[in-house]
Amino acid sequence: MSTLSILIFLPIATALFLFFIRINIQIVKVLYMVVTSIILYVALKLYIDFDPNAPMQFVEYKVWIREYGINYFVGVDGVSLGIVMMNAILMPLIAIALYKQRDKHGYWIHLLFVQGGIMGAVLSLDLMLFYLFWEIMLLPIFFMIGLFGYGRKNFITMKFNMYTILGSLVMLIAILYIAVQYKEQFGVYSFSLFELKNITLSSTQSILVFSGFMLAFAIKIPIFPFHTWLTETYRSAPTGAVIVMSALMAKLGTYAIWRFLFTLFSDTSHEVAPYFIALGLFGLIFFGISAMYQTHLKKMFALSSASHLSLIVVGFFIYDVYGLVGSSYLMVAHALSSAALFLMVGMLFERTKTHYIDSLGGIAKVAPRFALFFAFFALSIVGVPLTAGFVAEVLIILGAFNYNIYIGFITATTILIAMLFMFKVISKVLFGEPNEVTKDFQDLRMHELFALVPLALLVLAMGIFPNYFIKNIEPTAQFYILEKEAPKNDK
Amino acid sequence: MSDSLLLNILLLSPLLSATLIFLLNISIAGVKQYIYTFLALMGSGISALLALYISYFSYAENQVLGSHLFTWLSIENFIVEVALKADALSSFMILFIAPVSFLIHVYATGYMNKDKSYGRFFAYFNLFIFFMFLLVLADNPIIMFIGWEGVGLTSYALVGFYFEDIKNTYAGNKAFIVNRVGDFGFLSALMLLFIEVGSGGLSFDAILSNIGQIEPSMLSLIAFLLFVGAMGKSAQIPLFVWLPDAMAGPTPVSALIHAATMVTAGVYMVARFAPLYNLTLDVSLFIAYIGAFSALFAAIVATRQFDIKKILAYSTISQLGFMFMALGVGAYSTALFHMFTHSFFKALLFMGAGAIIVAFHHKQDIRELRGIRESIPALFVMMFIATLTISAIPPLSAFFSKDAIMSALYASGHIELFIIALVASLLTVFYMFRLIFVVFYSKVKQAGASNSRSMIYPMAVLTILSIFAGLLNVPEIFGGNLNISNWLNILDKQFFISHSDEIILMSVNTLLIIGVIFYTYKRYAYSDTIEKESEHSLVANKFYIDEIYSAVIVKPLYALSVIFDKNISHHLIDNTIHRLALYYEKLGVVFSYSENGNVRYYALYMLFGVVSGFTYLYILLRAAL
Amino acid sequence: MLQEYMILSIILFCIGVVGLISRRNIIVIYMSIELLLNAVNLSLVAISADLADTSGQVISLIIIAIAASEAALFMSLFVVLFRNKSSLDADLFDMLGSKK
Amino acid sequence: MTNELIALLVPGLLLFSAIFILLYGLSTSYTKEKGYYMTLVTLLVTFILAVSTISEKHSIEVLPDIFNSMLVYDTFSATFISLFLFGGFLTLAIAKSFIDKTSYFTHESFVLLLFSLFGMVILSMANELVTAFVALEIASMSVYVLVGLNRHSLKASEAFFKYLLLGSFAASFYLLGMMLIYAQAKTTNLDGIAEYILHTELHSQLLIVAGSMLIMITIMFKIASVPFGAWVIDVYEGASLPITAYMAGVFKIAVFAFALRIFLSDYISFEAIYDPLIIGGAVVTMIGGSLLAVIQNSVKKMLAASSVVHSGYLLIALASIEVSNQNAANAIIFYLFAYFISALGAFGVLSYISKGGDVLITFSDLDGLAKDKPLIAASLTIFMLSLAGFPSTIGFIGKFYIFTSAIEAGNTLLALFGALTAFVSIYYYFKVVVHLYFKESVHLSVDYGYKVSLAFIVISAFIVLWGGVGTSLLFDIPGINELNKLTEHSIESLGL
Repeated sequence: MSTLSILIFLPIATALFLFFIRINIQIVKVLYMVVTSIILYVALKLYIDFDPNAPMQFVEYKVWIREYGINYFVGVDGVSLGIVMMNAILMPLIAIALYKQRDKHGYWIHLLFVQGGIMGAVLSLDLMLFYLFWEIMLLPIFFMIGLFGYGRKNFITMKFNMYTILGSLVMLIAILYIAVQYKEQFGVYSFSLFELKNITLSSTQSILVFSGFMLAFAIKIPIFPFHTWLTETYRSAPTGAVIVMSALMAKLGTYAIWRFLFTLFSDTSHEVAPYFIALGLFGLIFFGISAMYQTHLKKMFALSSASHLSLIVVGFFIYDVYGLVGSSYLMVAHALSSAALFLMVGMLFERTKTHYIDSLGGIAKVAPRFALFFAFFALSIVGVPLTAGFVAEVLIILGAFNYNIYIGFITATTILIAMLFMFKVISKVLFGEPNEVTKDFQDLRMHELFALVPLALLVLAMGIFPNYFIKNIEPTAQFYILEKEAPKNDK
Repeated sequence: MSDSLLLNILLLSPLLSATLIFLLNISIAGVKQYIYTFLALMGSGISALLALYISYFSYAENQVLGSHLFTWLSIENFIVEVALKADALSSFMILFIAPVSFLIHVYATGYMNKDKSYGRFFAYFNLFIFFMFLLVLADNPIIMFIGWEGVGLTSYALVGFYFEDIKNTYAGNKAFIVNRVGDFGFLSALMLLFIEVGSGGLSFDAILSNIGQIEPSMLSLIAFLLFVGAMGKSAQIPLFVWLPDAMAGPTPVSALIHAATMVTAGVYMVARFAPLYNLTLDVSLFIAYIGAFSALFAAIVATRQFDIKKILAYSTISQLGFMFMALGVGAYSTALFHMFTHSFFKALLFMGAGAIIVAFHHKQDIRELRGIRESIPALFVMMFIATLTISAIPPLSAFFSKDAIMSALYASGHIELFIIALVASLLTVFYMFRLIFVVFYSKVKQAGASNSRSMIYPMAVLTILSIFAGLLNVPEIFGGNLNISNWLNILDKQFFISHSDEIILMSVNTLLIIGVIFYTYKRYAYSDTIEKESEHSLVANKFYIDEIYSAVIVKPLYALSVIFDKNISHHLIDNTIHRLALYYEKLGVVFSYSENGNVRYYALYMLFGVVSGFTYLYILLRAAL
Repeated sequence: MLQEYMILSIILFCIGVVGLISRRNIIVIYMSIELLLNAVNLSLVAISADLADTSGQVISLIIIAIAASEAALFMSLFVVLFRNKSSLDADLFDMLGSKK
Repeated sequence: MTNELIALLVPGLLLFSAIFILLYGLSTSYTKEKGYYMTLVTLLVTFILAVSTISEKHSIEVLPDIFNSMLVYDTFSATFISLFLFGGFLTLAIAKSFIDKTSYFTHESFVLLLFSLFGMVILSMANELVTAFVALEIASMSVYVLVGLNRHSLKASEAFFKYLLLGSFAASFYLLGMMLIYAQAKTTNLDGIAEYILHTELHSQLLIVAGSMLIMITIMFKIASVPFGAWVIDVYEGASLPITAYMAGVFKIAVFAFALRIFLSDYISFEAIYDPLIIGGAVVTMIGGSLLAVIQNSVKKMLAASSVVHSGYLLIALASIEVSNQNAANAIIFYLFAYFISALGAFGVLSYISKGGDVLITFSDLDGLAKDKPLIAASLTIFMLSLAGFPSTIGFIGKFYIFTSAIEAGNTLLALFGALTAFVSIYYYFKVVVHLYFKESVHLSVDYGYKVSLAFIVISAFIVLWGGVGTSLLFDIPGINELNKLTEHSIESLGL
């Protein structure tokens, strides 16, 4: 099998194998590590072989459902590369960090499954294939929350599930609609992204279909006002699931905006851009301010993620090279930081059995390494210089100013928004005198350090030498912009 | 050695020592303190020597050193190089930053002696110097902004250094957050600058040579936003509130960051953008007024403070106000020169205060520190000289710098500014001598521990610098030739003032100052006046500015947060969704009544179906036929 | 002539429907069903005669056969139901259903 | 073997073994096991016979001289016959453990099952209204009795009563409709009617229009669409689980086999007249079904109510059939297969884990089953996902086809509506999953016996998955593409 297929199917196949063959949990963990390491290796090789200036690479094409023109059609370009890498990097690290805690087969099986699912969704260039992966990656999360979650987990996982599927089903109809339109115009069915973009739709049609897609993405991201599943879900979900959701799945929503909406409906996207920029900016501020008053760490970070994701949406809809590159970069940067933060929140919970910042404090005194990393990642969320987030935010703000000066000012508030709560968290959790809960707080263990150090180094590297990473994204962004500006030659 | 390598070493040696200390500190417990000391002093020492060398080079040969490290970012026109440049202005900045940093490092080795977080402290401290160098040496505003934010970040870490007391960390938070409000302006300005003229390159030279293309209103906006950044960093009204609180940090931190270096970054930045401000006179005037009000306001507040470090903090705000006044009227090199002298005497004052605090069991209230002259004579002398310097007594250094500001203000024609400055400078004399007289001239006596030599020697060096630094920029009137101003060669506005006027000004000024000293002596020396001063007056409570900010900004934000999260997200949106689901289920229950189990009803439903089908057919077909 | 047969047949059918819905006794309900079938039979035979086509009559014979087998089922039903409730009131049998 | 021979052999064999078991059941040497395996073997043999004829496109009239062109054996009927027989086989195979647990599966029950399959086989071959009616009645009456099989249970008797009564009522509408058509077209042969319609104007087709609608109402009754399907929950609840599975899975297909044939040959001319009716029926069916499904506490009743929703989806496709485009008809066959295998599996699991008798299986009875019996839980989950139309299951592909064909026919809003009811269905299907996996266990290692039943459940689950992702690229097993081709051949063999 070729590179991309390995990325997609190796984890899924392993997950299925582990599901049917009950073996010792230690072997499961080892197998998990082996498989995710192979994936990481393959992904790194992909990254090295990646040619920034070529459009779509490592393409694989096989007929799947002949009658309806549905194909196994995958490929990678500058947009998807980031998420692929994140997916490959985070999964083994999660395992390293949680190595000792999770002694359930399901936990690891589902994580493997979701890795494959996300890979599939990111790499698909066929809409049905995308839809398939988009939906099935939901299942492992559904199970993880239900099996290993906290609180009212059954209700919450159900709500999350239904909320997401509502969007997906509407998207399904939208996909089918354009496929049927394609058939009417070209005589055959096709679900290939690059063929479907040739269809001509009236403006009403394309706005409706666009909304169908956007609903699914908006719920997944989430964009205001489709966010109400978010805090509760993050709160209930186990660490692995939260990391996957915040670092990967939410990014998939924003990624899909670029990959699908900008490809299929470049004109409509441009038309409706002001509304989504407005919505994104509102979300940026709304979620940021909502987070201020939270006392539950996961809820707060959930809102913080939402705030950043809204910013990513803004960056995309600004649709110039700075916005696109900045948002793509922020996707990766935020994935790293939020994954690390949620990992640490998980460690915190494992040690103290609480998620409430009011009952914590003084950790810096008893566990300086923990405090250091926690503060580092928290600050990287705030976007201080030398971290990846800073680069991304500067680019997005630049794009926003380029778009419109007022939009620029509102976007620039992003450097203020995250501080509203992040410093409160750092102070209340890390500083002060240790209390009853935290006085025996154990500092980071070796394996936890092994998980966090690569993340920290990556965040720093991406903040200090961004050009090295951005050169992989920029040509793709330029390509999209050129395409949008070029007049459509059909009609 | 090539020139660029010198610059690189200057920049990176603090970073290297910070990293080494940091790694040692985090990975190995119980590293000997002297290793840290060695590393820290190496880092700052090397850069101090190089800084002296480079600035001499720049001064003497008028040559610009440059270094290009790597390309930070390159997207379309947005090409940001990590490049360093030591032109006159930057060289001038490192000329005092590096040595003062080194001296304070030495001082800190004494101050922090035996502290359990010794290593951590110097890691942050060296990191701070790295960012400060980055700030002043950066060749383009984006990299400068990175340094700018970096010093804020390290300042945050250092203010909240003793994090066991949560109040300290809150002070750090406040410092960072308020600074970031300023950064918001700075960053916005940079973005606008890039959009307007960025295609010509992002280096300072490129930008400043192209600003003529920008239309005036946009230029004013950019200038204003840049100044917002300066307001934050240099603690001017209305963003000054963090500085007094930042005194929660260890005293060397206050000396280095909040007196000598970081807070002056705003002045540096405005001077850096001098060509821009020369084109936007309205904004320049605004700067001058902000500076004036800050100077006056801080001076007034300082007169009723009791915490020795807070008095100095307000004094810093006030002095920075003077500098901004000078910048605002276009006397850039004058402002820079005052910054230069200020860094020496204010660092000295803080170090003195720190030494007192160490010697007297961490008491900071001047009412509790009375009568300590006998036990620390050397400190007393140095503090007294520093106070005389800040009061601008000739021929101490600040006399030259402050006098230049006063005459520039007078000559600029903004008499109101001049009067404010005069009042503020007299108030300065008052609160500083209030401090001196209360602490050192008292009937009560108390004894304290003696200070280590590592703390006293750097202070001695600074004392000498405070006395003689003024000689570097002696005006013509005293036969000097304004060495520094000429070196800096900034587009200063030229004010004409006759020598006679200048002499009159100086004399009146000096006389007034001496008068105030005497008044203060009468009022505070060997008296209990200080005990009678209320802690609850308007002035002592800093005009309730913190409370006002809290009520106007913080509390509404919190209320908004509750509204957003509870009322909108939860009650409005989420409950609507839940209710929809509930209604659907209720509808299901209602519908299920039709499934009542009675077969005759089922037959009836069928009949209903048949009848409606036929009705449909009837209507349709009758229309069709 | 056909029209009259048809009208009679439809009247019979309607009586059957009304009987099925309005009567509670299961035997009467069964009789209504027979009425429905026979209404159809009547018109089939009439149509067959009118069209001079015998297949209509054949169909009616088949329907009679089916009605007979239905009758067998109904008879067994009566027995089963009566054994359970000692009554043949249709409204008594409403244990199932999804009413809440 | 010629197709004609198979066409005779399949119903013949069914009939023969039904009568044989009926007689043999009276003998003292008869045991339940023997009857069971005889039935199973019969079904297997006939299935193999039927399935051997589906690979190519063909269409013949079976002994036209004797049967007067009433029976047609084409790929369409072969496909459906294979489906029924496979369904019957699967039902029985999975039900083995249930049959062992209960006492009322006497030899007559196998006979009735075979009779009903015989009826369905004839129904799918019937090309004439009276034949179809007779076949339908044979199948229905057998099923009526099967519903009331447990005669000591009040519930079963009541279900029997309701189903019989309403079934006869519906049958009378069929007869009325047939009479009207006969009155105008002078024939009851579908081809003849089609010919009549082709050569006349609308004003001389009024009786046919009315009659066709009455026949359609009977079909809608059988597939339990609102408002004709009020019986469905009661009857499904009353019947024992294997019978419910049989009704939901197999019988529904048989009705659709006839419905499709009559629709494609005759109704399609009246498409414009009927479309709004069917669309209306689809909408109320989907709403009504999902409303009822949401509130159920019993899994069986939930499945019953949800089967109404699935009928709604089928009606969507039915409404989308157009003269120019037969994708919708393909979609119906595919969906029927998808639903049949998933529903059979789901009911099968219930029958496998139930304790026998007419005890309801509530959601909480499933609590924590996954810990004890992971394979069963996983299979049930797969069936639920398929019913909910989750991608990677055959149910999704089925829905995909139906929605695509609806959009192609211009019924985009209807498709959207279908998607929304599918969304509601996520709630009640995933509720099962929640109970299976997330609740604390109440099962204390019960042995459900008969591993072959389990094996067949798992096989069905695999079919469900394979039908969702299967492609011959990976293994040389027929997958989605082959199923597609089969449906296409079936529809094309109708000769339209």
